[in-house]
Order: sequence, then C-alpha cells, then structure tokens
Amino acid sequence: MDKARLLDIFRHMILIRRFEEAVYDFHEQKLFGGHYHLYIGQEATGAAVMASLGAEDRIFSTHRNHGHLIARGVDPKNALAEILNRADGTNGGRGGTFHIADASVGMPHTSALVGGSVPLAAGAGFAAKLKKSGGIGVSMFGDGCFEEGVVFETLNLARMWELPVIFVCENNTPGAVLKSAGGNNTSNLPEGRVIQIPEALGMECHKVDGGDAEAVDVLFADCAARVRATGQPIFIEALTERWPGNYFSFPSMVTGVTQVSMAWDGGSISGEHQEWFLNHDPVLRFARQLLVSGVANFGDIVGIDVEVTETIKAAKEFAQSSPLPGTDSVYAHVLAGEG
Amino acid sequence: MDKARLLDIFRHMILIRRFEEAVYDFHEQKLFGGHYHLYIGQEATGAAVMASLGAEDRIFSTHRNHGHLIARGVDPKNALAEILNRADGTNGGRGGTFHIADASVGMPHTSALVGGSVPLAAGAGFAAKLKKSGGIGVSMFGDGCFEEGVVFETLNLARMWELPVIFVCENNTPGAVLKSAGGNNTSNLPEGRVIQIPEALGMECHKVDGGDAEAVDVLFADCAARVRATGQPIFIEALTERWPGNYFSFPSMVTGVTQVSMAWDGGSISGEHQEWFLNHDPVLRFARQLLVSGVANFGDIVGIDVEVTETIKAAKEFAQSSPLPGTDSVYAHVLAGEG
Amino acid sequence: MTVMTHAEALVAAIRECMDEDENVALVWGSLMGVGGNNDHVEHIKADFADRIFHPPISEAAIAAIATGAAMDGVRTIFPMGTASFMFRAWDQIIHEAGAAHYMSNGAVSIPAVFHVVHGLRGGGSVQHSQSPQSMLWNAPGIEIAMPSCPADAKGLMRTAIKSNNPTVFIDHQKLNKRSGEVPAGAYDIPFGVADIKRVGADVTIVATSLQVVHALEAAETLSAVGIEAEIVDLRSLVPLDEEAILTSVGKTGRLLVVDEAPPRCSVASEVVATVAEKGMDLLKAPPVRLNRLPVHVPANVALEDFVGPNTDRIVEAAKTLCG
Amino acid sequence: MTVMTHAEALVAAIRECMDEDENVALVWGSLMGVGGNNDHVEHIKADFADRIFHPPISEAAIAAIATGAAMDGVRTIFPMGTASFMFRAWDQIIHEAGAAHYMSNGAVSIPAVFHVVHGLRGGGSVQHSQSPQSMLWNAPGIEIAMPSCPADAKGLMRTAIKSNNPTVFIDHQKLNKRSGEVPAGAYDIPFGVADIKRVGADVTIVATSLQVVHALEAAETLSAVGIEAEIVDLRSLVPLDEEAILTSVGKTGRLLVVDEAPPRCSVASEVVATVAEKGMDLLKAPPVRLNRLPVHVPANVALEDFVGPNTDRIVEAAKTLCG
Ligand SMILES: Cc1ncc(C[n+]2csc(CCOP(=O)(O)OP(=O)(O)O)c2C)c(N)n1
Ligand SMILES: Cc1ncc(C[n+]2csc(CCOP(=O)(O)OP(=O)(O)O)c2C)c(N)n1
Ligand SMILES: [Mg+2]
Ligand SMILES: [Mg+2]
Repeated sequence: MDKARLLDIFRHMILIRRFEEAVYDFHEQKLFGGHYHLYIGQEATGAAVMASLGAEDRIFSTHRNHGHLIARGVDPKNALAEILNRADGTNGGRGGTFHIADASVGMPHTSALVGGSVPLAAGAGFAAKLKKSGGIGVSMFGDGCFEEGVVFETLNLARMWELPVIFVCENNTPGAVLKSAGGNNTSNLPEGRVIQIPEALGMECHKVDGGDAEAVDVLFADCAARVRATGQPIFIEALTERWPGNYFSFPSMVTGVTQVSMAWDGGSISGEHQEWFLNHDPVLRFARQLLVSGVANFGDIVGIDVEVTETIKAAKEFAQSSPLPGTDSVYAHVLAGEG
Repeated sequence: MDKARLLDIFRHMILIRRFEEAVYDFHEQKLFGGHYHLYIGQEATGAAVMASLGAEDRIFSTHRNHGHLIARGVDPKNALAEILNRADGTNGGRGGTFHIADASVGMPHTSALVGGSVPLAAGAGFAAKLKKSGGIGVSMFGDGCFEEGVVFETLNLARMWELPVIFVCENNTPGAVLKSAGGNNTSNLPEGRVIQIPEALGMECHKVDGGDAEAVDVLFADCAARVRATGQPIFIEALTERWPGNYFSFPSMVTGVTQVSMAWDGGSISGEHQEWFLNHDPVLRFARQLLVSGVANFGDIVGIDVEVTETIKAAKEFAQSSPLPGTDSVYAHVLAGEG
Repeated sequence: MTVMTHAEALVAAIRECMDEDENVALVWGSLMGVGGNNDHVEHIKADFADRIFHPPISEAAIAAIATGAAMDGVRTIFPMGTASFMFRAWDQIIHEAGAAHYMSNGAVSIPAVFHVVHGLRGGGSVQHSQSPQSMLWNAPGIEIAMPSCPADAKGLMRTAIKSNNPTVFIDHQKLNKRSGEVPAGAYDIPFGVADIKRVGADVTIVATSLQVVHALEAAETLSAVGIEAEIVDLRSLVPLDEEAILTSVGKTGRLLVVDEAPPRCSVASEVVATVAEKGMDLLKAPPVRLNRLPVHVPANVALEDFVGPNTDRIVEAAKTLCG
Repeated sequence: MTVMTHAEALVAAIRECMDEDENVALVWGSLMGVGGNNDHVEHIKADFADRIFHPPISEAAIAAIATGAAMDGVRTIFPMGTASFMFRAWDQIIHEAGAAHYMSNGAVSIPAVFHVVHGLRGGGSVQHSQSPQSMLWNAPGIEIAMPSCPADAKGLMRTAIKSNNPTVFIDHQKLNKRSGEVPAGAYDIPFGVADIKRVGADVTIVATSLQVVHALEAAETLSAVGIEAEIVDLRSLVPLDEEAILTSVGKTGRLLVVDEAPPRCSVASEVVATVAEKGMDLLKAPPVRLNRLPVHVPANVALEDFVGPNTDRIVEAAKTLCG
C-alpha cells in the first residue's frame, strides 16, 4: 500500500469534484451556453486510471471528459477557461466543454460523438507500436458507445493488429434515473451485455467496481504493465452507479456541494439521496477507506480539500478574467502549415 | 423425410450450379464488364434456406447473390439478362450482377456494400412486425460482414426491438486460398469468432455445416417456425468450405464444369481438387446423400440435371437476345412519383 | 389559423399522419434536438405505443432498417437529432435509401423520413453544428426539405411522410421555439414550390431555414435605406424551384444567396451556378454568396455568430450588391 | 524521364516516402482498386513488413485509427479502395480528421492520407462509382488531390504524404494503367498549383482526374474545327488555384467545367460560382457545367458512358459555347 499514491488519487478525485461544482456554477450563472456533462460520481475510475500512466501514454475521452483531463494533470485554470470559451482555454476557447484537449499532457483530442474517440485511442496504440515508444493508448468511454458499430470494429482491429491499448468502459447505466423514462443517455444493450462483446473477440477482459478507487488502481496498474509488456489490448468494464444529478443533457446538482465531513459524520447524511452518499459517492467512499485503513486522518482529508478548493477558486477567477478570443482568430488553423 | 422437398432443394442446387457456369461463360466471352462473384460451393445453404420461406418473407443478399435469387425462384432468364445489363433483366439492366433483385419474389434490393443488406433485412422484419404480416426478414451474408460495425449494430437492434429476422452468415473463410496471400475477400476476425458475437448479445445461435443441404434445411425450418412464433431473431452460422475457384475478385473455373456423375463415379475424380470434389462440393455431396438414402436414383439425378441444363441454355439465349436498354432510360426512376 | 411553435407544428403533422396511415412508424429519438421540446411528443407516445421504437445510438443501422422497412411500405420517421450524427449513416442514406428506387428500375420505393437539426445552434461547437444540405444535394434520389416557419414545417412534414422517396427533413435548432400562424386542419405543401416570403424589386435574396428569418429581418433594415429585397424561400432543394429563382432575378437583376453551409460546393454555389448558366443576362451585377465562413464552428457563441451568416451580414452584402 | 503507369508512379512515391521517413505506415488494402495493379506493391510489402497493416473491412475504425496515430506524427496511408466505401468513414474523416487541427487550436495535426478510386470505372454500377470530391470540398480542414497523369500522381502523392493535413487522394480506376513520362528522382508537386495542360485562346476547360484526359482528347477534335481550348487541370481542390482559373477565363472569355460528380453542389458548380462572383465581366458567354447526369450510375457500360461526361460531350459543349 503506497500511501502517497493513494493520497494522490484522492487529491485528484476531490479536485475533479470541486472542478465539476465550479462548472455547474458557471452554467447556472449562464457563463457558457449549450449542453454539457459532469463527471460527478465517476471520479474514482478516472483518477485511479491516470495513476499508472506516464508521459508516453495517450488518453482519449468523450463528451464526459472533464474528470479524465483533471486527473491526467491538465491545469484546471485552462480547462475552466476552455469551458467558458476564453482565449486562455486549452483549445484557445474554440472547443468548449465537449472538446477540451491538451496535447501537452497526452490528451490530444476529445470527440463528442458517441464512440468517436475509441478508435482514436487505438490509433495512439498504433503509433506507439510503430514508433516503439513504450507508450500505450487508453480509451475512456461510456457504455452507450457499444451501440455504435465503429467501437466494435475498433475492438476487432485492436485484437487483430495487436495494438497496445486499454479500453476502459465506464458503464454508468446502473442506477440511471432516466432509463425508464426513455432517456437515451445510457445504453440499450441487453442487461449486462458489455464485457461479453470484447470477450467474444477473445480479448482479455476485466470487470471492476468503478466507484472503488483502490480496486480500479490495482487492476489498472496490473493491466497497464501487461499491455506494455505484451502489446496486446485489454478491456475493462468499470461499473459506476449513476450520480442522481446525471440527467439527459443538463446535469442538476441535486446532491448539493460535497461536504467531505460526510465521510465520517454519518449523521449529516439524510434525505432522498442518502443511499447514494452512503454507498456510492466515490469521493466519500474513498475518504472512508483512507480513514479506516489509516492512510489518512480527518485532518489530511480536510487539508487536501482546502487546498484543492483554493486551486479551483483561483482557476475560476483566472477563467472568468481570461479574454474572449478575437473574431479574427476564427480563421487560424483550418489547415496546418509546413511541419 | 419429405422426398419432394429434398428433390426440390437438389433441383435448385444444380440449377444454381448451371447458372453460375453460364455466368462464368458469359464473362469469359466478355459479355459483361466489371468484377463479379459466384455462389459455387455454397449452393446447399441458399437452396435449403429458401425451402422454408413463403411469399410474405423477404430475403436480402450481398455481392454473392446469384444463388440466393435462383433458389428463391427468380427466373434465370431475367437474372442472366440482368447480368448482361439487358432491358429484360430483373432491374432493367441497370443493376448488374451486384444488384440483382426481384421484388416480385420478395427480394427487393441487393446491396454490394459489405454488410449493407444486413440492416435492410432487419428492416423487413421491422415491417413484418408492424404490419403483423406473419413474414420474416432473412439476411444472407458473408463472414466479412462482421468486420463492418453496422452489422453489429443491427444484431443489437434486432434483439432490442425483437425483430423477426434470421441472420444467416455463410462463413466461407474455411479453405480460403487467398487468406495467407493477403486477399481481403474473407474475414479477419480471430479464428472461430463469428457466432460468438451474436451469442454475446444473448441471441439464439446455431452453427451448421453449410455444405450439407439436409442439415441446413432441418435447422432452418425449425428456426423459421420459431421466429414466426416468437418474433425473436435467430442467428445461424453456416460454415462452407471455400470453393477453390473463389479468388479475390474474379472467379476461376478451376474445378471445371460439374459432371453430376462424379457423385457416384468416384473413379472420375482426380487431380488437384480431388479433396474438394469428394468432401466439399455440396452438389455432389447432396446427390450422394439422396442416392444413399434412396430418395433418388441415378436416373432422377441425371433427369433433373438435364432439365435444369435446358432451362439455363434457354435462359442464356433469352439473355443474349434481350436488347440493351435505350440511353433515354437512364433518366427514369431517380425519384418515385406519387403512390 | 392558430399560433404554434415550429416544434408543435412539426409534431402536429406527425400526429396527423400517424392517425391517417397505420403504416407510419416513429423512431423515438430526440426529434427536437436538445433543449426540452420533447414534451410535445408525449401524446404520440401514449397513443401509438406499438409504432414507436426507442433507438440505441446506432444511426447507421436504424437508417438502413427504416430503408428496408420502407421497401415493404412502412413509412418510418427517424429523427437523428443533431445533423452531425447523420454522417454515421452516410453510406446507408446515399447508397441504399437514395439508390434503391433507381437500382430496382422503379420496382421498390423508399418512403422514409430522416429528420435532422442543422446549423449554428448556440454553442454546438465543431461537431454539433453541421449543415449537411449541400453534401446531400449532390446525391441523386433524395428529397430535401428545409422549412423556415411553423406553417411550412407542418405542410412540408406531411408531404415528407407521404412522399414515396427518402426525404431528409432539415430543421434548425433555433427555429424550434419560434411561433407563427398555422392554417387550421390538415394541409400538404408540395415540394419544389418556393415561397416568396417578401416581395421586392431591388435584390433577390435566396435562402432556406433559419436564414430566411435572418433575411426577413435584414429586409426591414434594407427597406429603411430604400432597398426592397425579394425573399425567395426555397423550402425544398430537391426538387428545386428554379423558375421562382430565375423569375425573381429577372425582376431584380441582383442575386444574394444565404446558406449556413461552408462556401465550397454549397447550396449557395449551386444557386449561383444555376443562375449564371441559365440567366446570366438577367444579372445587373455579379451574384453574391453569403455562407458560413470556410472554417469549423467555434464553441464560443459570439464567434459562432461571427462565423455564420447573420442579419447584419445580409444587410451589408445586400447594400454592397445594390450600391 | 522514364515512362511509367499511373499505378507505378503512385507506388514509387509511396516507396520513396517510406524510405525517407520511418513514420510512414501503409494499410495494405486495395491501393489500386480492383483489377490487378496490386503487384506493384509487393516490394513494399517485403521491405517494410512492420509498417504494413492488413485491414479488415472496417473503413470507419481504420480511418479513425490513422487519425489518432497521426496525432503522434505517424503518417498513415489508408487506401480505402473504391471511393464509395469512404462513406462508411464519413463521420471519422469529416468530424475527426478534418476538425482536430482546428479544435486543438493548432496543437495537433493530422498527417494522414486517405486514398480512394473514384468515378465511372466500367461496370461499377450504382454503388461502386462514387465521385466524393464535391461533398468533401464542402468540409473545412481536408486537402483534396486529384491527379490526371503519372507525373502528377507521383508528385502529388509525395506532397500528400508529407502534408500535415488529412489529404483525400482521389484517383481514378481508368487512370491506373495509363502511361506517361515521369521525371527522374524524387520531386514534390505542391497543392494549389493548377497545371495548364494545354494552351488555347478560345475556351477554358477546367477539369480534374480522368476528365483532363477526356478534355485533352476533345481539344484535338476542337482544334480541327478551329477552336483552341485551354485546359486547366486543377490537380488539387484544396487548396484551389483560383488565379489560374480566372487568368485563363480572362484570356478566353469562355468557361466549361467538366466534373464526374452529379451536377448539384458539385465541383463544377463551385468553379462556375467562383468565376461568376469574381470574374463575371470576363465572360463573353454564360459558363457551362458538364457533369455526370443527375442520375445514379447504371451497370451497363454503354449507359455508364452516356451518363458520364466524355470526350464527345466535351466537344459538343465547347462547340455550342463557342458557336
Ligand atoms: C454519433 C452520436 N450520436 C448521438 C449523440 C448524442 N449523445 C450524446 S451523449 C449520448 C449518450 C452517451 O452515453 P454513454 O456513452 O453511455 O456516455 P455517458 O453520457 O453515460 O457517460 C448521446 C446519445 C452523439 N453525441 N453522437
Ligand atoms: C463497404 C465495402 N467495403 C469493401 C468492399 C469490397 N469487398 C467486396 S466483397 C468483399 C469481401 C466480403 O467478404 P464476405 O462478406 O465474407 O463475403 P464473401 O465474398 O466471402 O462471400 C470486400 C472487402 C465492399 N464491397 N464494400
Ligand atoms: Mg453511459
Ligand atoms: Mg466470406
């Protein structure tokens, strides 16, 4: 048990949570338009996955990308500025929430088309194989992606071409509030039919509780090492109980701003979402685990929270004071120039 | 054991064989251009499948469609005329070998794009379900189609929407001569990974020796009855040993014109393709089965062959004497008029 | 006449057609795109449960299923949501739906409706702002309808559903909540008949979809400075009402075409080329295209507006053209 | 100078680039389409086995894999075969490959080459005869090259591989076996520089790909009746050499554009619209588009020929235009 590593994962998880709360706040203030998605409830998976990845690795995300980016190390200042479409955003303000990307941390492109980035991640594996860089491609994607044929094609290709890629499907259908109401923000595959598909292609497959940061970390570290060694793809299904605020297009902060003290002060938990706070909120779950195993005490947890809360506060100010890109900027980078 | 039924299947098989020999001959004579595909070696599957289908059913085929059409009952005259792109062709000469279709026998459209017709067949199931016609959709397709994502999507949809469809995958990769040479006319799925995919989606699946007409008939009759009764889709993998003349784009009649007497006159079989004639040629295999089981004697077999040979001879004459469509005809039917 | 929103008018058409013809099916996706107009469809869901199919995220397969079903006379309406998603089904729409009637020498036809929401929606960014009309128009065998107001939306949707051709029905997110008068009762608006949304003698503005709204706004400003614009709303691209365009240009001698797709090989290119070929002598000045700039759509709403054709730009272009 | 076939010239370019740059990868599909030109590639397969990938029939995933790999500097050449198959990867090419550079504000670029074989090939029928250039040109961020002869094929392919943009390299089945002189050694032909394949004073014929061959043939016939055609081979659509077109039209006063795609929103529409907008006063007569007829491509080779632009039709159109 590597204490520093676990605390680092926790730090990233609470950083993501505070980041997403900031995004929600910005949206409530109408500081950006269009629909958007939050990673609340899935922090354990993103943070734990990134703990085993290095500079040579490439990660590709989806419309629900904020958590992956923050966990990977993109500066929250620039990520928030991007969400506000400002000039200091990771993409100079032209991508917005859907497309935040930062090549400098190995996340070169985020596709907002369902399944769009899964083959791109396989492409990173392709490049790593060709260049013998030692890196791997990592695809973070939702269960809905299995409905898009290109994802199936990609799994087949990764097997056939022996690409060093880890496919991490974050299945957040369990608990989906809108499934019965006909929302399409969740997959329609016959119940439990996610991991069966790469299995049918003979790929190494694992299932994990995506709300359990330590479990994801242990599994992913092992998989990452093996993919580096063998060059063969691996598939992981991370089951994450859907956050109650995850509605069809626009999230709703029904669970309120997170109080880390809820991790130890059970008495403060009540109301409609009690069950989620007690059993599913990955941030609270991991805080409890760290406390129980003695990796951290209350003070450590609070200290980390205070620190990241400060970081996000500064990031919000940075983002809001960043200028809009000038209208002339729209002409740049349609085509690339000479190398 | 229904003697008439078995003889009818045999009649269709040998009719397909004679038809394909005629197509080959036409191509050798340069009577039509472009590349094309023959159904030789797969007759058992097509003929046996059609034996259980009625007027309300719809069948969709691929670039390798001749056998399915002939088995379904399209007139060889019009099919050959279509291959020569003549005015009396099933499609008025504008479809050609790739697109022969005949709505009057329930084969409304043939797509030459790999996997293209698989969802169309599911659409026929969709229509049958909506109209409560009692019919089913049948998709005849090659193993290569599994590489196209839209086929996976379709399998998922057929399960989800409970469409009365039978998916018949004719896996002709076994024995593929060009696989090692890098030809792409065969699938690249990890060995044996065809049926596993619909199985992973929880679909009822069966595997059958596609070179054994009786086995296909028994299985398909049962499946067709069950799909009609339950409305649920079924998948069948028919394994067919690849005909040695099935090259990448242009077939080659390396096994010569079929002599039905080879079925009983083993001495006449020798040379490079002996093994294929003895164990795989479905026409000869079925002739032997009919003889052994007493369903037919030599005379019956020869009699049927003479009859269909005549039919094809007349069809060839018809096709060759059919006029070319006039140039003005190209403008018709871009858009449909009022109902 | 009643006042309805664009979204309501569209749903009314679907409702009527489902009442009239039991072979009409609806894939229940996000007909109105994102943003809460889906309530209008609740009564359809309740009344026609066995003709409503909830879709997985499989644009390609569903487009082809609708096509296959159409061959047996089932008229499926498949709302694909944001027009960008349609590219996932590009092959199926162009090569199967758009070609089956021709390939069969007229034996089968494809009465399917593919509904999409195109254009600059306010924050759609690069991958949710497509205007696919120009690309589609290059493919034979597909009808393309593009309403600009509730009354047209209703009448054109009815025609789309009844048409025996595959129809791509291109709506605009920003039209959904706009209101307008809609004639009472059931009525069809035939394809191929452009509507002169405003009469004027000085410049012809050809537009479609939301750009008709912009053009009408611009016309008011132009009128104030003495320029009377005639606004030709094409309403359908396939078939095209060439005559209406040429007649108007014959009258005004000046042509401005407004189109939300990027300029190259666009609807604007096509209209300008058609007039150049068939009516060059009608023109008193070179024709002008006003397209989305030849760039991707940035997320920022101000930049998005800058990139798209908009009212100000139409005013400016028309003034220059008439000046 | 050596004489090579078009197919050989193309392979020579790929071979050179694979020699020069170890980051060039080749998906080994059917580079030359159907019909036996694949032999030319055997030596590449032998010498660069670890940079050759045998494809399953998965156009969409492979196009996106090439795009993802490009973000790390791997230059993948993905021959998709018949251009029609490209529609299976339409979303990936337009929305990912074509948009990544813009979306990242220039941080990543996509040096991938998508090679396809377009057009009327002699029996391709409805689904194997696509000319996707017009549709592609409507999408920002994609370079489009269309050679008409072996020398151009080689120089343009080298540029495509070295370009930092996604390039769709559009070849023609009927060009593959044609021979021509090819300069010795390695040379690049920049995109955006049209080539005047024939000088003439009476009519400008703008063409691409196989239609340049047809136009050159037509020019001989026209010359015999006293009409001297100037033939502008665009060679690349993106970037476009507008100046070459306008200069030639300035000289001849007459414009004929030949294009294998159907007419609506086609390359011909675009060139005509551009000239109408920017050079209407140069024109002595209305410009003329010569496209594939607005129908699907019938299987029959005689009808296919009738449907496509061809030498006779070019002669006819030029005569009418000059008459
Ligand atoms: C090609 C395409 N079709 C449809 C959409 C609309 N859409 C956005 S998110 C989404 C659901 C995705 O579900 P999943 O992959 O499970 O991700 P989650 O939102 O649950 O994290 C849909 C249908 C899209 N973005 N792209
Ligand atoms: C979308 C698409 N990609 C590629 C092709 C070229 N092609 C024609 S047949 C074929 C192989 C098909 O294999 P399979 O489905 O197993 O059928 P078989 O020929 O073995 O019967 C390929 C790649 C095509 N027709 N369509
Ligand atoms: Mg999900
Ligand atoms: Mg096969």
